Amino acid sequence: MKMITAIIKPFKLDDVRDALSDIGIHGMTVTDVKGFGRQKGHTELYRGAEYVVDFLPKLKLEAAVSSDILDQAVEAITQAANTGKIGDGKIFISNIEQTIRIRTGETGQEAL
Amino acid sequence: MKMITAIIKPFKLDDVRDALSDIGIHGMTVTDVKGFGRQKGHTELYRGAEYVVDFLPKLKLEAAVSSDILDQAVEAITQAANTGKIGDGKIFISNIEQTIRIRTGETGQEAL
Amino acid sequence: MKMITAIIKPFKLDDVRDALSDIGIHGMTVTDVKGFGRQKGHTELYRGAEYVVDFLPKLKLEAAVSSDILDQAVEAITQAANTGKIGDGKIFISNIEQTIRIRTGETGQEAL
Amino acid sequence: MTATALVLMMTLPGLALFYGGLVRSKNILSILMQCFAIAGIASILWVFVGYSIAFDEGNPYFGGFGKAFFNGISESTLAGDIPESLFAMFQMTFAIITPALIIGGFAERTKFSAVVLFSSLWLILVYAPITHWVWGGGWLQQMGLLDFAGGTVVHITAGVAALVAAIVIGPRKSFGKSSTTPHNLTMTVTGTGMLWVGWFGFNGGSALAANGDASMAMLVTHISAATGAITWMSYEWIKFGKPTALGTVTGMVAGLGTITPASGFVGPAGALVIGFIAGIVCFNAVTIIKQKWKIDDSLDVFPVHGVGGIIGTLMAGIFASTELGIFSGQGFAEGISSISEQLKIQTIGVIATFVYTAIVTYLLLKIVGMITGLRVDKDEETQGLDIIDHEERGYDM
Amino acid sequence: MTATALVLMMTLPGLALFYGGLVRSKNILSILMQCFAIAGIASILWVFVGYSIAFDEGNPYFGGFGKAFFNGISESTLAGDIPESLFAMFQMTFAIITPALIIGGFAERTKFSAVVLFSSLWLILVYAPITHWVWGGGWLQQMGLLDFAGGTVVHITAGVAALVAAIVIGPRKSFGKSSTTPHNLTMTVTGTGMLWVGWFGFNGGSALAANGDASMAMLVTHISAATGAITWMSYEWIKFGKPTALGTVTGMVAGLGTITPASGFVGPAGALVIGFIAGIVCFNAVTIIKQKWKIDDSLDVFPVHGVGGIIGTLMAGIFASTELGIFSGQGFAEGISSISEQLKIQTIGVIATFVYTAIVTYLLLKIVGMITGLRVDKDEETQGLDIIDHEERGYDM
Amino acid sequence: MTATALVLMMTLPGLALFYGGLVRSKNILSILMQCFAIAGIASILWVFVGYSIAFDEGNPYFGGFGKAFFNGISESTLAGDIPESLFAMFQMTFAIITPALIIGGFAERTKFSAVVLFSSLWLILVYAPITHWVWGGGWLQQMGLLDFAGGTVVHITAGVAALVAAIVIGPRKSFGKSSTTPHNLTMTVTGTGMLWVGWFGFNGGSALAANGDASMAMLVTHISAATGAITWMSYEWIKFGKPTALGTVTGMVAGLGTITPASGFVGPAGALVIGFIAGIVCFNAVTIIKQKWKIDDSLDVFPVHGVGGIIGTLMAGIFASTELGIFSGQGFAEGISSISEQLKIQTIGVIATFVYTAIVTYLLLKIVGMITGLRVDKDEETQGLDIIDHEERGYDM
Ligand SMILES: Nc1ncnc2c1ncn2[C@@H]1O[C@H](COP(=O)(O)OP(=O)(O)O)[C@@H](O)[C@H]1O
Ligand SMILES: Nc1ncnc2c1ncn2[C@@H]1O[C@H](COP(=O)(O)OP(=O)(O)O)[C@@H](O)[C@H]1O
Ligand SMILES: Nc1ncnc2c1ncn2[C@@H]1O[C@H](COP(=O)(O)OP(=O)(O)O)[C@@H](O)[C@H]1O
Repeated sequence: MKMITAIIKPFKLDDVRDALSDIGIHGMTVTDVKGFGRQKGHTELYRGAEYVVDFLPKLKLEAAVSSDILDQAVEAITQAANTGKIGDGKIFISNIEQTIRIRTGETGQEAL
Repeated sequence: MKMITAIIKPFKLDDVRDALSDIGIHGMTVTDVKGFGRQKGHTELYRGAEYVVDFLPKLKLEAAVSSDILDQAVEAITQAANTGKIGDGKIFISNIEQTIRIRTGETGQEAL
Repeated sequence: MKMITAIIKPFKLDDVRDALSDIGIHGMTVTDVKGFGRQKGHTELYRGAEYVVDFLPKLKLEAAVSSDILDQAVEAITQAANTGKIGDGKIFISNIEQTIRIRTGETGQEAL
Repeated sequence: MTATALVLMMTLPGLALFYGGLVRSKNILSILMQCFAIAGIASILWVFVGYSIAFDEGNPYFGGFGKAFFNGISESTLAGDIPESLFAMFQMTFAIITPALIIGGFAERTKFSAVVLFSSLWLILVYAPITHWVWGGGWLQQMGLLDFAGGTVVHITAGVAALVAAIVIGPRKSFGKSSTTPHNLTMTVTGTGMLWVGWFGFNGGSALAANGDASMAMLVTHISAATGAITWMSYEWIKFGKPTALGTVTGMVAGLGTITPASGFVGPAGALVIGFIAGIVCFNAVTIIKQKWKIDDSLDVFPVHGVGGIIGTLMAGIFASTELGIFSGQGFAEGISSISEQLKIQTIGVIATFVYTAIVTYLLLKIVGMITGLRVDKDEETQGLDIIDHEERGYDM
Repeated sequence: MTATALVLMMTLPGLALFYGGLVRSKNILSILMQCFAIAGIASILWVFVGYSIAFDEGNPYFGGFGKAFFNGISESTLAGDIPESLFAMFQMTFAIITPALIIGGFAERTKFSAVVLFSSLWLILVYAPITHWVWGGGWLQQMGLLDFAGGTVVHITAGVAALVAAIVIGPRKSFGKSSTTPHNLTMTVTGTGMLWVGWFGFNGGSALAANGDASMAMLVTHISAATGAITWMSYEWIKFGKPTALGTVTGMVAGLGTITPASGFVGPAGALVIGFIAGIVCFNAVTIIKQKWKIDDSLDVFPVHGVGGIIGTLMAGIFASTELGIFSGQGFAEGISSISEQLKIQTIGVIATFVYTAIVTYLLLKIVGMITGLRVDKDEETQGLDIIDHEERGYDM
Repeated sequence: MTATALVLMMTLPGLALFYGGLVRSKNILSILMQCFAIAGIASILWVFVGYSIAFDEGNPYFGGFGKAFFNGISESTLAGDIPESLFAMFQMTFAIITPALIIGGFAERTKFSAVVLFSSLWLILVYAPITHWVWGGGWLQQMGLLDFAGGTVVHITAGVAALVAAIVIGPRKSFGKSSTTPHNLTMTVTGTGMLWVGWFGFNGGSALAANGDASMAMLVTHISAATGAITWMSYEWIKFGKPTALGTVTGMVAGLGTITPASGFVGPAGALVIGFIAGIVCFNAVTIIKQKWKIDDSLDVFPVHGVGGIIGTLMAGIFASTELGIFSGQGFAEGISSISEQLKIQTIGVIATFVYTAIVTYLLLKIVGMITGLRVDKDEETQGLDIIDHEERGYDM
């Protein structure tokens, strides 16, 4: 099983969720995060004060998926979250050794 | 060392913490998250407007534990967080390659 | 590629970011978290009421870095986040199997 | 004077908070901003022409421009027993809150430029003339319409305009699908607290004197608000098992809106009945409009204010009667002697206001739509009006 | 009239915010909701029987039902120099805030249905009779008790009721264990700002006229609030090294509560002393009750209002004296000529109010407990009353 | 009386929220706390000596100590037509808000102890004497300076003091680097709503009677606020493409501050011009001070209040003229007959206030710096004043 961790622009959440739904992935967990990356460095002006924008609100989406649909899932996210502009975000893939559903105690694939 | 990542119902935090404490796990980090999963799909009514509940507030609890007490820890969480109702959440286990305590620079088991 | 996950004291964020910047790491994602650990147990008094402080606000900083600068990065964080007092936090290292930049579809090192 | 300050407080911050708490956090500033911008623009327009259209003598339908730029108002001119500057300003606060009420109908999706333009035109072409009809010596006043503090002038016009706007502009993207629950109910409840307090100025102040009439108006206003709140709360409790905070405060606002036209004419027991009816009828109106008709009058302006204003105006025609025993009021308009006669006039008033407002609002929206466009696009709607229209975020904790 | 609006503002939104900010975010709506529901219900009950029990002539202990349903109040009846409708309504705002104050004693654990039932019964069986005793021509008034704006009637009754309720209902699950720190101190501070402003209406308005007496009452109220705030703040600063915002505003409320019974009788210098004593005594009362006695009077209603009301009522008996030089006040009750005589009456008033309130509150809680149950269960308490009782969340950012 | 309550509401909670929303969440309580502490301390000092210094007869520069401890004020002494206790208290609310305004200049970095000490000394040594000059029979009043409600006394003194303090204390660590955007604009907007309402008391109340003068003062105040808001909003819209909420409310405050000295002397059309100029000039002042001069007057006290007070005081000298057609006002000071003559006096008033305030503020800061130190250290600044100075957090959701 793999954990997909995607950092995306907040307003793309619905699109990404729908895209994942379409390929049968319904479970996921989302966190509000602050992103630091290339998308910054420009100076903004607010009420007369200049400042450098250093972080931006992003969403972190985590979905555990079985290895065989991993590529499909990554593809779906990449497309749905894409605006073509800087700051669209990243996807990180890591390995999960075990998954347990708390309610039933099921493990592995069943637990997703 | 393993990282236990548990998604639980918010009001179960105290119980889970106590359960982990009992088996000697005192360190953990908790994040507010939004959960999407099976526990949804029902239509709610609020001030005359219908809508589908799509996400629910959950807590993500992360605890790094040494591999030998992993099973015990999972067991403890599974029991403490269980209400038997849908949406009780998941536990994911992944591997940690190294741990460092910032204050002392200690690594590995010592750092937990 | 490795994922560095550091739990730090909130007011140390700027210092840590600068330290990482100095060694060429510009991308990272930060989350507000609640930390449970050794740094607790003392009884506080507020408006006449006693209570045990059980959790503390912390920041979780996640940065994906290429394996060759991992040690340097850990070193940088350890120094910048250190106050020498209890509760300075931890660093966890785990493995990332793949990274994708959403905007361009680049993968691996390029995507960081 | 105090009444004027209180009515201003109703809009800022009262209504702004009431509405603001109900939207999602990405649109909070758009609401606050619209309330403030309208307060500013309406004030200026009121000085320029609004007051004159409403209160200059003119003909029964339109006041004219003789008092444009507050011409002829100095610190010593009087309107009745109070300084005309005070009267003009008290009325100005009504001219602020009415267009501000409307924005609830099309919240969370309408362009700021469209709101500004629409509100300005609407104030001049709908609000000011109807005010003239009812309070400025116009045809409805001459006919004997009872509208103490704005059931027709304020609540029906605002409610109907919001309904028309909600239909013309169309529902929010997520209407009926995902949740659009309030982002900050504490803000909403705070706002309604201020509305309640401010409404004392609204209704009490409409007596234009600090006397027994004003205090009776305050009393019945208070009773109706309390009864509306408790009725709505109980209704929910019985029907859904749990009384909600939003329901309670909405019932309160319904009670306040409904008593408004009647507040100077009815007694305490009449107020109890009015508040009770307000709670029941407006509750059902909310459900019907959203669930049956699928109209996204987002913050329920029509079912609460519009419907409330209508039933309040009609009930003023009943409970003003001096012959209802404990439910008696303070008498009909001059020259009117029976409930049925008064009720006929009230009905004409309601219909005229409704129809005129609906038509002109519809036309204005079409015109504004051609000039600025009405809605932001889908992606912008998802991102929220705060960033899109104002490049700001409400919270940055 | 303004005073009435101001006193309503004290409860809604003043007190609602003050209390609301102090609880955890999962219970915020329960507090706001209870304040609103009580405002609604108390208003209606006041019209039905409350006013009559308090202010109908009756006997020295109970007013009777002659003014039930505000019978006999029209826009031209007077109470003293002001319209009776205004008097009845001014008093109504007191009848709203008193039960609303009590909810702070049992916050974060009590069922909404129990709160509603208890508050209703309490208003009729405790508040209305005691009001009759002190202000409605009852035995304490006849005896010469000085209570200008509600030290006994409002603050002692509310404080004692909260204390009894906190004991009967028991502490919150996490009391003394994990943190129950305020979820939103900015809300609390905002609320106290409104309380301060509203209190001018409370005490100033109790002169029932806009004259020198009223403005002196406002002045001493203000001075006592300021002194109470600074005293508490300094005390904390000295004792714990850091002055807190919560401490400062609590001191302010203590100063306000304590001056209340005395506000029409004392002078500026007396107010300074009263505010100072309020700060010191209430500070220690808070600590003793929570730490020593382990009573979870959650929002400190008894130590601040109850204790404040007691010492204020007693000090009114001292600083009303015209013979204290710069600390002089405006004289004792008619026929009383010495501090000791007045003080004896004040003491009787305090004790009678305390004992009667404690006993009846205790009985009411037992009865309500049998009908609806008093507490939610443990898991529900963890989830919070907002979801459990109202199916809503305060914030959804 | 109401005016007094309204002016208190301007500071608490109005100004406290306005300022509080603008800082980062880690410093929110420090702002609220400073406002409350100043309210408390200023009230007490006003009773002790402030009122006496300002309003005792004394000499043209200093009032003396004859009215210290409110000596001679009882419930029957009068000041003009109103009770002196009311006058003293109305003035007290001004003495509260002025030092509270200053804290915006050095927000987010200054020690609480320094703020307390500085504000106390400043009240006595700057505010009270200048009040004497302008309103207490002092030399500027004798000369014929027109300052209706505090353009010099309140706004120039506060603005200049904030500017000097910002320079002496130095910029925030992150000034010009990372973002210091407001943590809660909804709070700021709410606060300005209350300021707008409260300002009616500020300017209307300064007529010291509830008559045509007062209502005209309210009207022009309102018009200037509205015009200021819309001007600033439009300016931003044109210049940067998006109108912001913060800009709109800042324009409103600028309009209010600028009309203050003129409010009793000018007419509606004059108010339009004043509001417009306020919007344009203050907007540019903000940009110049922050961007060009790199002075971190954090919440823009000088460009909004100081500059507003200056141009308002000058324009009062113009628009008070009765010979400007529609822009006419209500006449100059006694014995003055031309704009140029009046303008000369206004200029002297502005300069005298500016220079005296700047010098004494500078000296006081140096003294306070030696006693308590002015700034917290860098790490403490990062952690925020709430934890460092008060061991509390504003929000714990
Ligand atoms: N090395 C990294 N580790 C963790 N998160 C990262 C990393 N680099 C970028 N991110 C996250 O991805 C977001 C987008 O990255 P950015 O460099 O701004 O643009 P892009 O995705 O177009 O390359 C950042 O805001 C940050 O949250
Ligand atoms: N595949 C997944 N990846 C990540 N998180 C998940 C996944 N599936 C479920 N979750 C999390 O677990 C929570 C509970 O899951 P849900 O399907 O609702 O019920 P249950 O745990 O009873 O199966 C969800 O709200 C979500 O936060
Ligand atoms: N085993 C663990 N798993 C995950 N997070 C942990 C663990 N132990 C500690 N933490 C995090 O690290 C923070 C600091 O740990 P703590 O034990 O208080 O002090 P120290 O870092 O000095 O050992 C905690 O607040 C918690 O967020």
